Order: sequence, then C-alpha cells, then structure tokens
Amino acid sequence: MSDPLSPDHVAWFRKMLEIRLFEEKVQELFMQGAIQGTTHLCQGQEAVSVGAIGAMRPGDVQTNTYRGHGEALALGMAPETAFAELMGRSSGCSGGVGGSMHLIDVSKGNIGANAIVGAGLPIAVGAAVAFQIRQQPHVALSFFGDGATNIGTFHEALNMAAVWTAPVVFIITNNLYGEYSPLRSTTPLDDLARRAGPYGFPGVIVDGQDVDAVHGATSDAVERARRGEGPTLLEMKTYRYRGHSRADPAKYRPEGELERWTSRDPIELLGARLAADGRVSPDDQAAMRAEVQAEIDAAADRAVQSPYPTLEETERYVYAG
Amino acid sequence: MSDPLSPDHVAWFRKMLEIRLFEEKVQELFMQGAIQGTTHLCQGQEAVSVGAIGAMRPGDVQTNTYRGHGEALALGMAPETAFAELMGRSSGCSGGVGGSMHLIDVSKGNIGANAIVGAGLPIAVGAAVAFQIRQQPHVALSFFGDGATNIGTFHEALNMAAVWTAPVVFIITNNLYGEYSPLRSTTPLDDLARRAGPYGFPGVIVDGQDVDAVHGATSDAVERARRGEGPTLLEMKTYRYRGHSRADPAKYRPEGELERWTSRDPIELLGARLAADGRVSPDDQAAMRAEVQAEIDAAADRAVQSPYPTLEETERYVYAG
Amino acid sequence: MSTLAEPLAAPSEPTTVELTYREAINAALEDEMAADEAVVLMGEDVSADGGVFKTNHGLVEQFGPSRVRNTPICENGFMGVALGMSLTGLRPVVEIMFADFLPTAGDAIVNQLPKYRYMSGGQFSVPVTVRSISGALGRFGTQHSATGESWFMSLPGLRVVTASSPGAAYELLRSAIHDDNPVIFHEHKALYGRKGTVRRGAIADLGKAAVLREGSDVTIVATLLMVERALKAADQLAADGISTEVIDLRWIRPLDLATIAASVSKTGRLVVSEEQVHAGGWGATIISELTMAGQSWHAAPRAVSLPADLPIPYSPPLENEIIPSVERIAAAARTALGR
Amino acid sequence: MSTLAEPLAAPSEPTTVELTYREAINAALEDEMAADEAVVLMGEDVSADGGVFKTNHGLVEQFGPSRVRNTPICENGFMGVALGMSLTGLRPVVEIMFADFLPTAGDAIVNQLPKYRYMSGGQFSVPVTVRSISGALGRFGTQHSATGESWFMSLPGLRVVTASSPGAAYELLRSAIHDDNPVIFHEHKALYGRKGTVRRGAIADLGKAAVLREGSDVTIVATLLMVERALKAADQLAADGISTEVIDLRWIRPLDLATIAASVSKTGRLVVSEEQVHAGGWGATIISELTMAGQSWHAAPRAVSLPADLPIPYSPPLENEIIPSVERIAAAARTALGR
Ligand SMILES: Cc1ncc(C[n+]2csc(CCOP(=O)(O)OP(=O)(O)O)c2C)c(N)n1
Ligand SMILES: Cc1ncc(C[n+]2csc(CCOP(=O)(O)OP(=O)(O)O)c2C)c(N)n1
Ligand SMILES: [Mg+2]
Ligand SMILES: [Mg+2]
Repeated sequence: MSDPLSPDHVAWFRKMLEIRLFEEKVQELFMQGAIQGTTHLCQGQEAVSVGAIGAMRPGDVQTNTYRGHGEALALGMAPETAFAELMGRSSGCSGGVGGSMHLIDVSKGNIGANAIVGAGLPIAVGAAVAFQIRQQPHVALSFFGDGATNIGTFHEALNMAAVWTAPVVFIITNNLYGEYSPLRSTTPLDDLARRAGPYGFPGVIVDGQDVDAVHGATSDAVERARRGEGPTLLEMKTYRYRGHSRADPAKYRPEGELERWTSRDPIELLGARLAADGRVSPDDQAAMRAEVQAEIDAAADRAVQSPYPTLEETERYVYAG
Repeated sequence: MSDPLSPDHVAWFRKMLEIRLFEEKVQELFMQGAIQGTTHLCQGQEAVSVGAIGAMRPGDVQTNTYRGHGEALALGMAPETAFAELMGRSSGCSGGVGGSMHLIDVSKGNIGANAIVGAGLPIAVGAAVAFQIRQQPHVALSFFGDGATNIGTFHEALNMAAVWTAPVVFIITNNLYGEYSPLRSTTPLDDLARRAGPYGFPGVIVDGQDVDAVHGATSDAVERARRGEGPTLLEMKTYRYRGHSRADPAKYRPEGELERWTSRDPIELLGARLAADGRVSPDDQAAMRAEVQAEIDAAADRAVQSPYPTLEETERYVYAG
Repeated sequence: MSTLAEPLAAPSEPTTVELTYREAINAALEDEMAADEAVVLMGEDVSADGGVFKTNHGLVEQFGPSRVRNTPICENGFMGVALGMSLTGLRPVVEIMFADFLPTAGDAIVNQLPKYRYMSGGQFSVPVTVRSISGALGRFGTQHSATGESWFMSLPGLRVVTASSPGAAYELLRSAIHDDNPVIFHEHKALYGRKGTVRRGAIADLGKAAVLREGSDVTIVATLLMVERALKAADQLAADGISTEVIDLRWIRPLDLATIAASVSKTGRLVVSEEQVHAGGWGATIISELTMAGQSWHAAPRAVSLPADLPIPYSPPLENEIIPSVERIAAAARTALGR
Repeated sequence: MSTLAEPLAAPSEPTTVELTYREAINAALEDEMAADEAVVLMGEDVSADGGVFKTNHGLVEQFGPSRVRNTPICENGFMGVALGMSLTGLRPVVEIMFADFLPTAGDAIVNQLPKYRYMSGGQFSVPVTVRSISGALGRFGTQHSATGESWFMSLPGLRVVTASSPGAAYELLRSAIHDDNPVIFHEHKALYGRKGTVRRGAIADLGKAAVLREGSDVTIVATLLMVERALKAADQLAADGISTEVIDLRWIRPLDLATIAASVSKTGRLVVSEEQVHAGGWGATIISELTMAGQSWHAAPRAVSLPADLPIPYSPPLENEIIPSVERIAAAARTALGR
C-alpha cells in the first residue's frame, strides 16, 4: 500500500507505541503482582487495532475480546483508566469489577470486550441491526481471533448479517494461534477470508502489519456497510509476540517464526516510513517513545493510587433502574 | 442419471411406497386421535431417504431428525414398530417414550433421531471419529434440513469433520422451508452445497427427486469417506408436500409451487421408468401399492393393540447399569 | 381487524376485558410495541401467520417485518443479536419457541445477558425480554416439554417470571418489557386457550407474588399450569372443610419470600406444586429459605414435583401421569393436615 | 518419565501415594486410559504441554494424539462429538476449560447427553465424562469463575460430582469414567497445587458422600474448595469446644441425603457451605429435602453462599470477600449453636 502519508500517521504511530508500551508495562506489573490473574497481550498486533479503529466515525461501535487492550486504547481509553481496571481499582473503566478481559467504554463506542470466544460477533450484528431499524447511519465492527472462526456464533452471526444486509464489519485478527493450537490444527484452511464465501459477501485478506493496509481495507468495508451494501469479512494477517496469556511461554512455536514476524514489526514498519519520508526522524521517534513511556509509567503510578471498590459500591452495576 | 436399472429399483420403489403410505396413515391416525402431539411428515422426500440409506453398508450409521420416518423405514424398521412408537406404545422402537420425533434403532445403524435442529451433525462426526480411532471401515451419515445449515452446530461439525478427515457424509434435505420460512428469508444463498467451500471438502448438488441421483451421489461420498478421503456435503433438492408439522396448513407457499414439485414426484418418476423399462407394469405397481397399503393398515391395527408402557417399565431407560 | 384483541386506547386507565392467554400475550406485545418504537419482537417464524403458537397475530401487519423479525434457526446467535440491540437503545423481545432451546442459547443467557452491565461497571442496561414457551402435556416428547423456569434462577443480573393466567400474562409481560434488565418470561403452552379477565393497561409489580385465594389451613405455592391445578385442589379441599391459601409465585427471581412467609406464618403448612424436578428448583429454594429463617411448621412442608429420575415421556398416559395432578396436590395438602 | 505420577502397576491393590490434586487427576486419566483403549480425552489444547491447567502431562506421549485429541473451539460441537463417540463404543472424557463454558455446550448437556438413552428406549449407554474446571479466586473475572456445580442437578439421566482433594479427585474421576452414564466432574482450579494422599488403584463409590471429620454439635456440608475451609473452620470451632462433623458432599446428583440426614439427626444443626448462590443449588435442595422429611432442628440450618445478587467480581479484594471464608463458615456454625 502506498497511501500518501497523512497527519494521521503520526498519531497512529504514537498510538501504536502507546499500546506496545502499555502491554509491556502490564507484563511488568504482573511480575510485580500489581496485576493478578491472567492477561492476554497484543504486542505485534497494534496495526490492526489502530488501523481498523481509525476507520470508525462518531456513532460507530465495536466489540472485541479478552485480548482487547489495543482496541480500547485505540478508541481513546486513557491508559490510567485501563491500568486501574487491570488492577481492580474503582477508577477503572468498569469500576474494577471487569478486569483485563473487559476494557469497555460505551462513550467511545467500545460496547464490549468479551471473555467468551465468539460471543462478540452476534452482539455487533445486533448493534448493526439496531442502527438499521432506527435508520441511523452507523456501523458496527467486531474484532475476534482466528480460533473464533470455528465456533458456532461465528457462523450464526455472519449468516444473520448477510440475510439482513447489516452494517457490520467482521475483523479476524489472525495471529496464527488459538491458545496453544496452530491454526491448521483446528481449521481446515489458511486464508480465513475464504470463510465469507457461503454468506455471499466479500472476504478480504489484509496485511495486518501494515497500518495503511488495515486502515484502507477497513475504511472500504465500513463505508460499504454505511452505504447499505452489507457486511464484509476482513482477515488481518498478524502475530502476537507473547504467549496466549500470562501462563503461556509459547514453546509450541516453530523456530524462527517469531523472528520472521518481528522483522516486520508494525511499529518499526511505520517508523521507517515516517523517517524515510522525513516526517519524524529516528531521534524524534526515540523521543516520542520516551515521552509515551513516561506517560505510561505515570499512568500506572496514578492507577495504583486508586482505591479498591467496596462490594456495596459495585451493587449498582448489577441491575439497572 | 441413467444408471442401468438394477434389482434394487424394485425394492426402492416398494420402500418409497411404504414410506409414502406410512406417512399418509400417520396423518389419518392423527385425525382420529390415535396419535397425539405433533408429527413432521416427509411425503415428497422419499427418494432422499431411500436412495441415501441404500448407499450404507453393514456397520455404517446415520443420524436424522424429527422428520425421520423415511430414514427409519428405509433402514428397515418395521412399520408396526414405528406406528407403535408414534402411539406411545410399549412395542415402539423406543418403548413409546420417544414418539414421532425419535424413531431410533441402533441395531439397524439408526443411532439417532433428534428433535433439536442441528444436534445430529456432531453426533455423526463423533461416530465417524470413533470408527477412525478404532480403525473400523465404517462411515457415518447425517441427515438434516436446509434450515439446520444456519445453526452453529452445522459449522462446528463440518469444521471438525474437515480437520479430522472424518468418514462422514452430511446430507442436506433441502425442502426449501425451515418451518414456515422460505430458505432465502433466513439463508443468503440458494445452493447450500456451496456451504462446503470453507471446509475444503466437496459440496454436491443432487436432484433429490431422482432416487438414482441420490443413490449415486451418496455412494460416491460414502466410498470416498471409507477410503479415508474425508467428508462430503450433499445437497438434496427436494420438497415436502405437507406443512412443517401437523399444525401447519402451509399457506405460505406461492401458488403453483406444490404442483411443480408433485409433477416430479419421486415415486412416480421411478414408477414411470420401471414401467417404460418393462420391469414393473402399471398394473403391477397398482397391485404393489395395494399390497403395501394392506401391510401398513395391518401394521397400524396391530400397533394399536400394544399396551401403553408403565412408568416403572420406563425407569430402566434412564440410567444404564 | 387483524389483531386478536383490540389495541390499547388509553393506557392510563385499565379496562377490563375477557381474553385468552394467547390473546393476552398478543395484547401485551401490541400495547408495548405501540407505546414504544424501541420494542422489537424477534425469533423463529414470529411473523409467520401469528407465530408458531399464534401469539403474534397482527403484529407484523401493524409494526412491519423490521420490528417483527423472523430469524434464522440459531438461538445463541439471535440472543446475542438481541443483546447488541439492547446496548444501542432497542428493547428486544425474543421468542424461544420451546423452553428446551434456552440451553441452545446457553452462553448468551448465562454469561452475556446477566453479566453485561456488571462487567462494564454499570455502563449499560440490557432491556431484553426472553419469551420462553414452556411446559409439558403437548405430547411433544422429552426434548420439547421443559419448563426451565428454575434453570437460571441463580444468576445475578437476571430476572425470571412465569405467567399462570391471561391476566397475569398480560401484566407480567408488560412488566418484563418495561424493566431495564434481562427478564426470562415463561408462558405455558397448555394454557394458550384459557380465557380470563385482563386489565388492559395495567402492569404487574416487579417481584410480587399473587395471593389468589386466601385460606388458613395450608398454603399452596405454584406457577404456570400448576396454579390452576392448585386452585382446583383448593376447591376440593374446601369441600372437606380445609381452608387453602393459593399463591401464584410469578417471579422466580427475585423470589417473593415475604409473601410466602406471611402466608405460611398463618397456615403453618406448605405445599409447593411444580412442573419440574424438585432438586435445584424454586420449590426447594423457598422451603430452604423459610427453614433457614426459622419458620416453624405445623407439619413438614411437601413438594408435588416431577419425578427426580425420569425425563418427560412422550407416551400420552405416562406424560399425564407424571405431571402433578389436582389429586396429588390435594393429597399433599391433606397429608400436611394429617387427613 | 513424562508423566507427573507413576502409572498404576497393579490396579487391584490400592497403593498409597502423595500427589497434588493436579497429579491425582493426571493419574486417574492415565490409569483409565491405560486400562481401557476406549477411553479418550478431548478438548481445547488438552495435549498442548499438559493442557491449560497442566493436568494432562504425558498423556499424549503415552496414548497418542488420536486418543488425546485437541479440538477446535466449539464446546457444543465437540460435546456432541463425544456423545457420538460414546454411542459407538468409546468412553470419551471431555475437558471444559472453564465451567463457564458449560452453557456454551448447553444443548448437548441438557437435551442430548442425559436424554439420549431415554429417548431411544434404553438402546444406548452414554459413558461420557465431562471435566469441568471450576471455581473462583483465580482473578479471572466474571465470565471465568463459575463452579456451575448445581446448574445441571435437576436433569434425570445425568450425574454430577465434585472433587475436593487429591484423593477424592483420583477416585471420583475414575468412578465417573467407569460409569456408563454421562457424568459432569467438577475440579476446582484453586486446588490444583494441593497435596494429599491418594489410594492409587481405588475407585470411589457412586453417589456416596464422605464424612471427613466426625462431630456431635454441628454438621457442615461442603464441596470443592469449601471442604478445606470447612475443615479449617472445624479446627477453629474445636478450639472453642465445639464438635463439628464435616461432610464432603461429593455427588450433587444423586444427592446422598442418607449420609447427611444421619449426621444431622445426631447434631441437629446444619451449615451448607457453597461457592455458589444459594438459590437453586444443592444447599437449598438438601435443606428442603431434610425439612420435608420431617427433620427436627436444634437451630435453623444456615447457608454460607455467594451473594444472591452479585456476579463474581474481578477486583481481587472483592473476589476474596465474596467467597465464603473459614471465618464465615465458623461464624455460621457458632450462630447455629447460639454462641
Ligand atoms: C467459548 C470459549 N471457549 C474457550 C475459551 C478459552 N479460550 C480463551 S482464548 C482462546 C483462544 C482463542 O483464539 P483466537 O480466537 O485465535 O484469539 P486470540 O487469543 O489468538 O486472540 C480460548 C480457547 C473461551 N474463552 N471461550
Ligand atoms: C435448536 C432448535 N431451534 C428451533 C427448533 C424448532 N424447529 C423445529 S424444526 C424447525 C425447522 C427446521 O427446518 P429444516 O432444517 O429445513 O428441516 P425441515 O423441517 O424442513 O425438515 C424448527 C425451527 C428446534 N427443534 N431446535
Ligand atoms: Mg489467534
Ligand atoms: Mg427444510
């Protein structure tokens, strides 16, 4: 892809750095015990989150997964709010009761981060159909993994979206693994975009390391949906640098695989272009990284100051009204 | 299709007649209150049941649905046993506790008639995988409707079958309706065979009114599976003459549709060929029909003599051992 | 006039009409859809000739196929769709054709609907109503005869309600649709033809049981089809001079323990009559809660329930036999009274 | 030696070994798979580095990827596959990575496994064991912390069992796999590291609760993680001169009411300690059944349970707070004793 570089690229670069450094910090806080339980990091997948979210317009919504920190931050959640949620603090986006798998912010169009594989897809279809019914010009996106394409809700959601020509964009973050299982051990094909076939709408393979490619393909799909032409399935080819979750050392990877992917790191790819183009020099990039790092560190420091909620405070989260 | 007429055709013709007259009798018994509740008849679909079941070999198994009378009879269940089950009598195949939706006979390879849409598919895959694991040369078939291709288990079952190269044949009895809904109102394509695409195994469209076509396509798929080459999805284009169930007058059908299908009635098609070929004259066919009718009537008469089970008798059906 | 029942003219003042249970549900749907554009009805064949159980007559003609929406066969999927609709301002009513299919939508019902607001820290409300067509005696066999009324009673974030009569069905369904939380609404398929008085325009209180008959000797608590059987049992008992209080439990979650406790404090005797296995159900929960609260009994409470170890059989006489009968309910009350 | 524990040499004479709960499960799987070729293990990543919770170490090396089978992510689908396997002679053990995903397989669990034999008139047996990895305190959040131990307790045709210690886990899992009926076997993820004595080669009786500590003043019934807390509470109570009987319920279906009734007949006081909401659970069912059977209480029975109206929160201190603690269990026993 060779879109003319636009001002967005600098913002995207910064956001991708923010996501990367946020995730690294999460890992560190985990080691220190400041974050407990489990967490599913997305280093390596930043271009997917940033490029695709960048295609959304006000009023659009999306659902994502337990591996949703990238989308949450791309949608503008403050790192401090996200850290606080991961720490179970009352200033977290969900008051600390959700945790790492549920970074949700309805005010930013982030209507769900789901810990159940495949559950977010029908929810996005529902939002899309609601837009149709109320004649609102909005679109719903749904992010999910390659492994999620094997569960029934994937099929059910795509089928309903097709039958109803719903304004929804399905985004597979194909990072080649579902937990410890390589794609081809659970899925009978390499190119998941082909799974759009029986629904009669387009399936598109996208280079998930190239933020421009991601943004371009998603924008096309979003605008197609907005024009009333129905859903698209986008397959983002990408990779997660870390194991599935905290507990996973990712020993199952073939030798050299990680290196092949880090050699096309999405942040470095964009950084190289920004440097080549003269927009942001390597030095300025380093300065930006330091600045973001300082923000991230400060955000974590502030988050940890937030009190834990009390059970009583959280009672109002259960029933509305 | 123009397979040379073989002796099987006469047996098939008779079996199709048996199914047709069985279903008509069920309807009559319903009106009289001798059968209660609901029932899902398969008049018009006889060639699918008979042609496909005819491709099975000893040790092969199949699962079907609440609309499974045709498969049950084709597999050799005595009409009397089937009637008794529909009447809730203790001499029914399931001792009267199953009813119309569960004509099951494990001794004949009929390992399930399911009232839950889509539930039979993974069960068939499980049987097929068991054959693989135990290195038995058997194949599992699964019959289900067009509407069932929209539920998650369809996708999950086809995916697992593909990944494991399981010896299973998926048979869509595409009768154009799922309950009262025409196919295209719930499904974004006409040719459901295309749904095999993303699983990487063949999908085949078959004329479900032509018992030879059904038998040929199913035999090919069964033998392919037996050779270890994996699953096939067969789409049988057919039609049910009656409404979805007893309660349904089928008023939603466009005018002329039923007539278009009855003009290619599977029994008449085969009957015409048998007559043209000189194998079974129209008179002999009429005699055969009368004979089968008498058998059916007698079977129903005997079935109604069977006592109802007692609750105590049925207790042993709950837990094994 | 394509609807079964006249639409609601002035919702402020209830007017009394005679409707069948089926018509009452139709009227509640119609009134809610007319009053609020956000209300949509969805499910398999909901708009086809009034729906499979004919509860939806005239709705698609009045509100169009977008708001009365047929779905493909995929309960978990369309339940998720309803959730997504609710997050963006709609108030979906989902029809589940047989209660037995609720587990097909198991993830959406257990992990999504009740928890969605909570795990977002209260950012959403989830006004989804699930209409579950429940109950046996249709000779539908073991996979189509469940009530499932207690299956989800342990889930915080959810409400569960049952309708035993046309009047209750109308008011409770409206109450369910009005509530900003997910509610599973159980209707019993054997009741559709029953006639009764409906206060058109009224709406039921959330979480309140209904004392249908006052009495002093024994309390019978029931739901769905068991309510009319309990009332008939009370008639039989009255002939023997036994004064029976009959409570229609209505809400399984939240349980109206106060109303039941007040009744049992008076009668000292309790029979729970339930079209379900006793284990893990509302009957057991009520007896446990009262006992834990120190209830003193004149006689041990009793349950008339489905057999613990028998699925619902198809065979008509067997199905009849296992569903609690008027006689068995009355007998349980008599035993409690030592008669 | 790739397995965690030595394989069983002579299954006839139990030998006593010290194993962790995780190793005990591994040993049960290994012994069953070694003894019977029909036993297969399946689920998501069951063979990947010992499985997600490392219970399956060495099994794929020993028995191969066909019998230790990774599945795609599709709980309802692969539960149906297990059913199909069982109909044709295999004895599948299905791992459900978190109990919260049991509802994802809702149809297979509710409508298929328990009913399949019944609706065929007894033509099949369905020897499927479902291993459900259950329980809170992992800081996994509200969609990954359920026990679900009572969710399916009302289903005729099914059995449900829980393992509270390494010894129980070993013997009960073998018992589940041996049984010719579908069994849901609950393991608690907070217990995997616990050490204990395992009688390798032994097998538990079906449907029998275990009296772990005898006492005369109060009975505590518990399952899973609550059992060790109940035992600790009993120690605390003993220091105050209170004699506590602790029963590990083990089987939720069938319920061993006889063992509990015998204990309560002696103590007259009962505390159920459960990592679940009280409504619709085994605790409520036990209290109801005893009360209906005419149990006379020295003091009202009590339940130490999860809050009725709160999902399990992620925030660590809150999660700690809502799970019944040793102190709350002891306090309930003291209250029952009026102390
Ligand atoms: C219904 C369900 N089954 C299993 C799991 C456990 N699980 C969590 S993530 C995961 C793998 C998902 O893989 P993929 O969809 O590729 O997403 P990724 O983690 O790679 O982002 C599994 C099996 C779950 N959360 N939900
Ligand atoms: C999970 C589930 N949802 C809904 C139903 C109700 N139902 C029974 S048959 C049917 C239509 C199925 O259509 P199709 O698969 O085309 O089969 P056909 O009846 O035409 O043979 C429906 C919706 C069911 N039995 N199971
Ligand atoms: Mg993945
Ligand atoms: Mg059909």
